[in-house]
Amino acid sequence: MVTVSERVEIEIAAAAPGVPLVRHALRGLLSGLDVSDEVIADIALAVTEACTNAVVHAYPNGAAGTITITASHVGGGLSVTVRDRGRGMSARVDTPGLGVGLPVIAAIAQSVEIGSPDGGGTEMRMRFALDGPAG
Amino acid sequence: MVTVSERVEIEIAAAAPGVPLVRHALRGLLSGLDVSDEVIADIALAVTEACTNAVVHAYPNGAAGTITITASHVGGGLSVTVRDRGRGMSARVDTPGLGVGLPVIAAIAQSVEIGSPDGGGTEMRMRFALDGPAG
Amino acid sequence: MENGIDVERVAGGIDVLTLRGEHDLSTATDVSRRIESALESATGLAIDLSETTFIDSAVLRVLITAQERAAERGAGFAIAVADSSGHGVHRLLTLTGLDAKLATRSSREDAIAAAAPA
Amino acid sequence: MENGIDVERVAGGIDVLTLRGEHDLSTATDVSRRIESALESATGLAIDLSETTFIDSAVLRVLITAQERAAERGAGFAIAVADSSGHGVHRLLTLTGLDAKLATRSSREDAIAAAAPA
Ligand SMILES: Nc1ncnc2c1ncn2[C@@H]1O[C@H](COP(=O)(O)OP(=O)(O)O)[C@@H](O)[C@H]1O
Ligand SMILES: Nc1ncnc2c1ncn2[C@@H]1O[C@H](COP(=O)(O)OP(=O)(O)O)[C@@H](O)[C@H]1O
Repeated sequence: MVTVSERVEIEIAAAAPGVPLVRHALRGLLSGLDVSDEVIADIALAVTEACTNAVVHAYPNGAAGTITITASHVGGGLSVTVRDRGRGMSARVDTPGLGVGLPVIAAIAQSVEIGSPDGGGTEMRMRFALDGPAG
Repeated sequence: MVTVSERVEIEIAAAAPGVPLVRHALRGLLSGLDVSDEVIADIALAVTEACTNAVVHAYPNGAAGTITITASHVGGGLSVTVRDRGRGMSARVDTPGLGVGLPVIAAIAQSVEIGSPDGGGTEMRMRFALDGPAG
Repeated sequence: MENGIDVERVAGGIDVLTLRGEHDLSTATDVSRRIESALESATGLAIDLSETTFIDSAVLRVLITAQERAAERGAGFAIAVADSSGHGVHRLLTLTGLDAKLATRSSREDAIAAAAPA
Repeated sequence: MENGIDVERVAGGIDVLTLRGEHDLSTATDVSRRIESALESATGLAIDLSETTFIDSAVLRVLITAQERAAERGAGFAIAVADSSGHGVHRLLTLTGLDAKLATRSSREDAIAAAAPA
């Protein structure tokens, strides 16, 4: 059986200033646990990329929206969900980004699930190992 | 409870000629079910992109390897897993691809999970709806 | 439908490359070679996808490169995407937004006309 | 560490842009603007990440563009990635393979020396 010992939920406006806030909150959660600096850095990077994607891609033309981030310390790992209520996954070639966000997330996380939740938008559920180097 | 009514497992060499074979086998599986041409086309596209990624990225410098594809008709949907035993997810900017493979898969599938299975490599688990337009 | 890649020279020195059936990573290199050699001497290039039942992003990349090369060489360029093209062909072009970036026409004849150099 | 973007003109007309603390989408536009304006008059640009604790792919994109712009203008260019740079900075450069594509040096001093135009 899985024991949830910590759980954090953060809601930010879908805009650039929210991205570092999420990272800081996550570091706060992780600082109470016995996790190496390397693992914290990896998780901070993957979650930042997921939040940035929600800000940049989910709400086109600067439409207002929110992003909900949930982090829970489950068993020996950390599960982080980044959920927007935007237009859903797009696959356009003319992205303003470098195109490495999803691959970076997938390379760092043990697993990442990208889904289309009821109610619209995109949900990215990442699972991270907390012992040893992540991935 | 979930009923598995059909299950197909295909193993191909990690090379370009295997990619259409997988697509043909999947179409064969789907032709026995009551699925629209649009949904079949969507699934064929997403699974092709996943197989192509395994061929192009998993085994660098043309190293030999295999890819295992499993498709099962679960409940009202189709679950397709593409698994290689290559180097694991990479995130390099100098990819030979167009960079839309993962986004296309995520846009078409109800959900896609990218994981690092024991034994190495990458596993991509896609779930597709079979009723109505996919996604 | 039988898979195939045919190139035919039509009036005005325009080459028409017809992709029949399914094309993906396993044929992308061939498609690319045929395009390169057509662009060596043609005044324009029309790529006919009206009998194409499937393409993936590996082929899409070849089509984008073809349009760029044609522009560099001052050759005309157009792609025919017709009602008869497979669902997946339309879907991939729409998903990626390339229906707007590639010079597409809705029939082989229109693409040939549009591939005349400006 | 306090976040910040500082630009300093050193000997030989080289500008040194120092990124302190964390940088991501929320500061990428500022970083980009400071780089553009430095490149208007500098003979070379050194970007110092030795006090940078975090960057993401939005910042990486700005760094790649900076290197391209510097090359276009015939200006020198180098980036300092030191032992003191955050774990995440090293990790992102390695994961993306950009440690090999960007002109990186292991100290601010070496980057400044390498940013002298050829
Ligand atoms: N939350 C999201 N909502 C809509 N589309 C998304 C979202 N996240 C990612 N995408 C799509 O996936 C593509 C790939 O994302 P990524 O690998 O991070 O590259 P980049 O963001 O640099 O383009 C994006 O270009 C975008 O089309
Ligand atoms: N099976 C795999 N093994 C290793 N790396 C992979 C695999 N699938 C995808 N990737 C990585 O993810 C990146 C993004 O994939 P994709 O969106 O399909 O774009 P592309 O393949 O055109 O680069 C690839 O460039 C590659 O680095």
